[in-house]
Amino acid sequence: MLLTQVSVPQVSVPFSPEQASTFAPHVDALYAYLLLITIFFSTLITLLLVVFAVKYRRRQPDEVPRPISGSMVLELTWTIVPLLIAMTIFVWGASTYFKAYRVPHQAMEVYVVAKQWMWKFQHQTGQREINELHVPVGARVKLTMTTEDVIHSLYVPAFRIKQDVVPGRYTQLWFEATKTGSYYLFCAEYCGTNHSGMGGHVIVMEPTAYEQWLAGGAGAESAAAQGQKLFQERGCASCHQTDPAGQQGRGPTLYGLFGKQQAIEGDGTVAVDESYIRESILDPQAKLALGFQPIMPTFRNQVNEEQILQLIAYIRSLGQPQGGESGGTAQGGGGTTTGPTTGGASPTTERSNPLAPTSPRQGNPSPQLPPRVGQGGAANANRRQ
Amino acid sequence: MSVHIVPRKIYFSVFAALLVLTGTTVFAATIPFGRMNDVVAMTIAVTKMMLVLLFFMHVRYSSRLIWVIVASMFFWLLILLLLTLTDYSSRSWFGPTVIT
Amino acid sequence: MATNAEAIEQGHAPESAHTALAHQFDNLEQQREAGTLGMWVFIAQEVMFFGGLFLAYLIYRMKYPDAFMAASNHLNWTIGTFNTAVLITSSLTMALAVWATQAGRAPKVQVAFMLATVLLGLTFLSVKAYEYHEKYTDGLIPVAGWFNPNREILSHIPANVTLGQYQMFFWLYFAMTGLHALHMIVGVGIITPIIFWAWRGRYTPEYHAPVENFGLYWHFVDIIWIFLFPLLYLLGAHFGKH
Amino acid sequence: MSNELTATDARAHEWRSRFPTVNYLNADYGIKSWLLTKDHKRIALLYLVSVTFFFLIGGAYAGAIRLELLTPQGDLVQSQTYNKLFTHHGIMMVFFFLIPSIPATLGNFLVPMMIGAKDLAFPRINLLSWYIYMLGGVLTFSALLFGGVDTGWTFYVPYSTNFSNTYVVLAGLGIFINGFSSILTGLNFIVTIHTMRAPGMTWFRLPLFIWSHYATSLIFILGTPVIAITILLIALERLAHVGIFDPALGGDPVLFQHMFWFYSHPAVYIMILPAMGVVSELIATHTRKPIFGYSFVAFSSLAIAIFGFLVWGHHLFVSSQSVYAGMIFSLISFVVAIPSAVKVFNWTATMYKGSISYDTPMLYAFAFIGLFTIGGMTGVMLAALGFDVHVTDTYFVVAHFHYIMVGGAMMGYLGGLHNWWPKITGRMYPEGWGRFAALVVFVGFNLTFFPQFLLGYMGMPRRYHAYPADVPLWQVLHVMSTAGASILGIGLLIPGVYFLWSMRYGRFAPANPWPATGLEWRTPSPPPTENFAVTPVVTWEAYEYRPVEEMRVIGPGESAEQAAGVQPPLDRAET
Repeated sequence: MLLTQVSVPQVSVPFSPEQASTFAPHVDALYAYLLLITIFFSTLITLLLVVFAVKYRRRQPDEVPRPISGSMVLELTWTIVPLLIAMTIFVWGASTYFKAYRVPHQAMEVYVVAKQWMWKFQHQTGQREINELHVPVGARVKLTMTTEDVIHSLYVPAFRIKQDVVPGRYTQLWFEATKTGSYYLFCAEYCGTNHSGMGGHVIVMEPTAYEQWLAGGAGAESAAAQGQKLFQERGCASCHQTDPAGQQGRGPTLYGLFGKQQAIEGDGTVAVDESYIRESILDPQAKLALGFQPIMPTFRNQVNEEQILQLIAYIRSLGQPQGGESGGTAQGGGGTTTGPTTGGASPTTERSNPLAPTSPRQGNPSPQLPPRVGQGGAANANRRQ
Repeated sequence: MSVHIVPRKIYFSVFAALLVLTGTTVFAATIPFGRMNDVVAMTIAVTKMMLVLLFFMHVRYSSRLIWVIVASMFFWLLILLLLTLTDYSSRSWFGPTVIT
Repeated sequence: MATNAEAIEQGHAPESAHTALAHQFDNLEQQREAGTLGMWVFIAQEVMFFGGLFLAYLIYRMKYPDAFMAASNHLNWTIGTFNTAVLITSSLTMALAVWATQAGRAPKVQVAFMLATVLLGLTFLSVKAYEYHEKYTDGLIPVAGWFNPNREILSHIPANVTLGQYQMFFWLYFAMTGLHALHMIVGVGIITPIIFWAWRGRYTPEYHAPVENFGLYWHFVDIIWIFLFPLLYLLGAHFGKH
Repeated sequence: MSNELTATDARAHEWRSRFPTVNYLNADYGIKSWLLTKDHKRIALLYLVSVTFFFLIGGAYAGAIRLELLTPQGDLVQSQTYNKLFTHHGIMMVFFFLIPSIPATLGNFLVPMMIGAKDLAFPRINLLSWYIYMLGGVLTFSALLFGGVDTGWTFYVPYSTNFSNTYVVLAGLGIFINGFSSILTGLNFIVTIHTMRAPGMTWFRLPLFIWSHYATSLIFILGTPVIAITILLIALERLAHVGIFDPALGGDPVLFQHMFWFYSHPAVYIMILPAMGVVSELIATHTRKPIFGYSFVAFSSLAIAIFGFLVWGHHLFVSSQSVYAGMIFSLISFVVAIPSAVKVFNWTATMYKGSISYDTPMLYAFAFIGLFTIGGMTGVMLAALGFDVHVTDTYFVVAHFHYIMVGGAMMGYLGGLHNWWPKITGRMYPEGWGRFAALVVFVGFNLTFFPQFLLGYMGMPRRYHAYPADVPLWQVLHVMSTAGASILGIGLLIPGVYFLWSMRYGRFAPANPWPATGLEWRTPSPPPTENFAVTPVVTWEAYEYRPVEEMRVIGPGESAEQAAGVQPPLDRAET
């Protein structure tokens, strides 16, 4: 089910945008197949219409042709054959879709907050951008997105990806750019007056150039460090311990919590992921950690979406091994205690991993991706739950 | 086709059944079955509805066409409810996109 | 309901069944069939109309079970049960009114049953109005700026329920019962001329389509309430808590 | 007053001298006789006039949109104005033109006649539905005039509820009210088709036009109420801000999309199904053959109506709907394509060994089949999940649904109008001009919308006021599209002119000019008020071409026809 396991014929379809992501050739191949079918049937029908119209044109004003009532064989043929063809399209389309939304394990995380009418990006290393997103070529980039107002939709035609950004929740999107360059980024969901102005560019750079670009923003604190600052300012630390050795506070200790399963009041457990942390900040009692009092106040209207994402980055960095597993893994106590991290990973440790450029760039989209925990289906099965 | 006149006795029996079922549903609500409370309440409600439909609304004595209409309105209502549920019930299966 | 209006207006003289036959129909039987069918199709439409609200209820109930249970506890189940009984009784009297016309009983009998239906309907509506007023005094009107539950209610809201979720129940409560009440008010409006014609002796075993079709409408409104009652009033084992 | 009367009398005299029989047009005169009519044929004409009015408004907005897109910069109008333009275009065209177009005009006129009834089952409700339609139309139109709406015709929340500062509630109210007009029309059709068929008119003798209208009515009845309640909730949320769809209060904006598309996807079938019915009639009439595989075409209409309700989620593939729900909706979407394909194949097969005329209605039928095939196939493409991710909310989608709605529904509507114009007015339209206009419309349409497919795949998002100037070809394609739109506009005006002209100067139409087999052709043109002099008894199958004697006007009307100098159809029939 993974992108790498299906070899994609290299098709280039006329009138299509540049192919600049690993996903693009898949969509173009599907497009070529669909075009072929469409052209075949449209030509067939048009040809038949023209031939019949000429051959059987009315020659006498009063002629009445012999009636033909129908044929079961024909009816079944043109019911079943199209149905079978349609099913092949379904399978192909669905598997492509699955790939597009199956967010990979390890990826460079970028947080995206949309608002009327701009895109705000925040890198883990702290750089913030508006309407421009710099990414290294050949690295997997995972976007965790939300919006401060209405629904928007992040669309990069050259990557063939699109995902609505919905208020009140996180949606995710990932891509791996295969070609350096600057690509258009659009808002595809109508969002008000300046909808058509809500766009920009994704700038795909060579890893070294990207490193330089990152360094150019020197002085920028990492997202986690910004989150840590917020964490102190808002007094979170008075209840939430961030040091594994410390005394359990009135709220759960956050060290190493991200990616685990947390037992909650009532029944069951909940995976500690971005959405759960967001929910717990805005609506602390919705899923109360087991054994704690419902005393935390809501921070709704006190922190904005960007700040929540910074807090998430911070909490996530607690107890993470050096730049290790950044995806939320729950299996086998993954992401627990390795590495002596103190709060707030330094920019360098955060930066080093996701950038490891493993895929040869320019035009060969399929091969090696960053190392993953399992391979293929095993990795999928492990991912959550 | 002459009109089928439903005897009054049937109306009164249905009425009594409806009252009894109303009492039952109120009583059942006091017993904590957990999620089963909803199932019980809805089963009773559907039973009551069937009684009203079949006897008060004469569906039992009506043409097949009326049966088809009644069946199809429930079918369409179920389409609306169940197909929307396919989205909400499977959202958490895939990615971490849980709603706050 | 428009079907009824249509059927009522077709023909102008109450004396004989024949005058009730509209020009486009061949006979009364065809006309009656068309009227009944039209009413059923109209009811199908109504089911889908309420369906949208039931869908919203279902989704939000699934998302916020605790909020719904807590909010439901604030509704008065005794009043709800009483009103359910009232509405079921009105369905009975309506069924009997249809019976009376079908069996050719005296206009007085027909009118008596219909008047009883109207009175029970009005009772239901008055009780509903009382309940709405109660919600109003408790600050449970789900309108921005108005939703301001009193201290006692707030103390009953569990910790894991936000006020927004609590309010979610109440807009559904008002939308669903309000739309239902609106249908009852329309129903009372429609039956009034039918009562008048019944008094004039227009409805006979041959021609009584308006009464019959109005009956269908009234029973349908009853069915909606049969579902609203447990969904809104009876969530969770709440009698023990009070 | 007396002057008026004399004028009326003079006109009445003139009519009666031309048409010796009293027909529905000359049975009564004066504005009141039209505004209070219960005759389905007159109500159809009321609809025809009002639908045309709203079409012209919607078309004007389309013209403005195309002009703006000539250049990449948003230089003709401001972005807010542009947003209103496409919103108004969508609202007018979808709710006030496409949905009522064929059912309320041709459907209203033809359903009772085709089944041999005197009128619809509920004539007053029929009139009421026109008034409801007008009330809704006037309310929405006034909202547009007061300052407009900028939410897009889709009214997505939370933009429409919490952000837009425009007349959303008023426009929504108009659409809400208009919905009841659709519901009542559907109710009337269903009841009429069930209870008012003439003796001998069994279900499988019904013209396919009736089957498709029956299927359409099902959607009217079962889908429209859901959009009504959805719009009501939007209004409620705007007025009271109760948090129905507002995430800050626990609401879910995606729920709105489910409720909206539950209706709005089947609404697409409301637009195309009646056109399919028209095309079935056109092809049978103008090839003089029964439709190949009649029962398959009939049942495919019902299949489309039913399956059409199961696929709305394919509008939500990138909206954060669950991936698994997306797969279910995608799968069913492929299934719903099959009955449409079956229809296309059957229509094509009908032409085999037929006697194909090149009359205007047939030209539109050709155009319909070709364009609908492209529209349908691109629909199949869009149902493919992985592909949809890239092209949804782009011009690819815009091009696709215009191929269905303009290339399909509009072509069917125009073809139907030409085909039944002789019956409606008693006059022939000018055939030469008709063919010419059909050609212009066809060329203009393709030039307008084909480039939009290319634009879409290249990534041009829809609802964009301005677009990047440095993407190669985008402006070229937009200019082509605008050029095509101008041609299309002219092509659509030509029929408007000659239809009006023909009402006064057109050749008198015989009862059955093509000739065709339907019951509506066996009564004089224009028909009398109650359609038939005597109730017809149907003894033949659908589309059964018969010897001349049996295809004549039913009842005493025949002699009157002959008196008017009308030739009986197929003079020397049976070659």
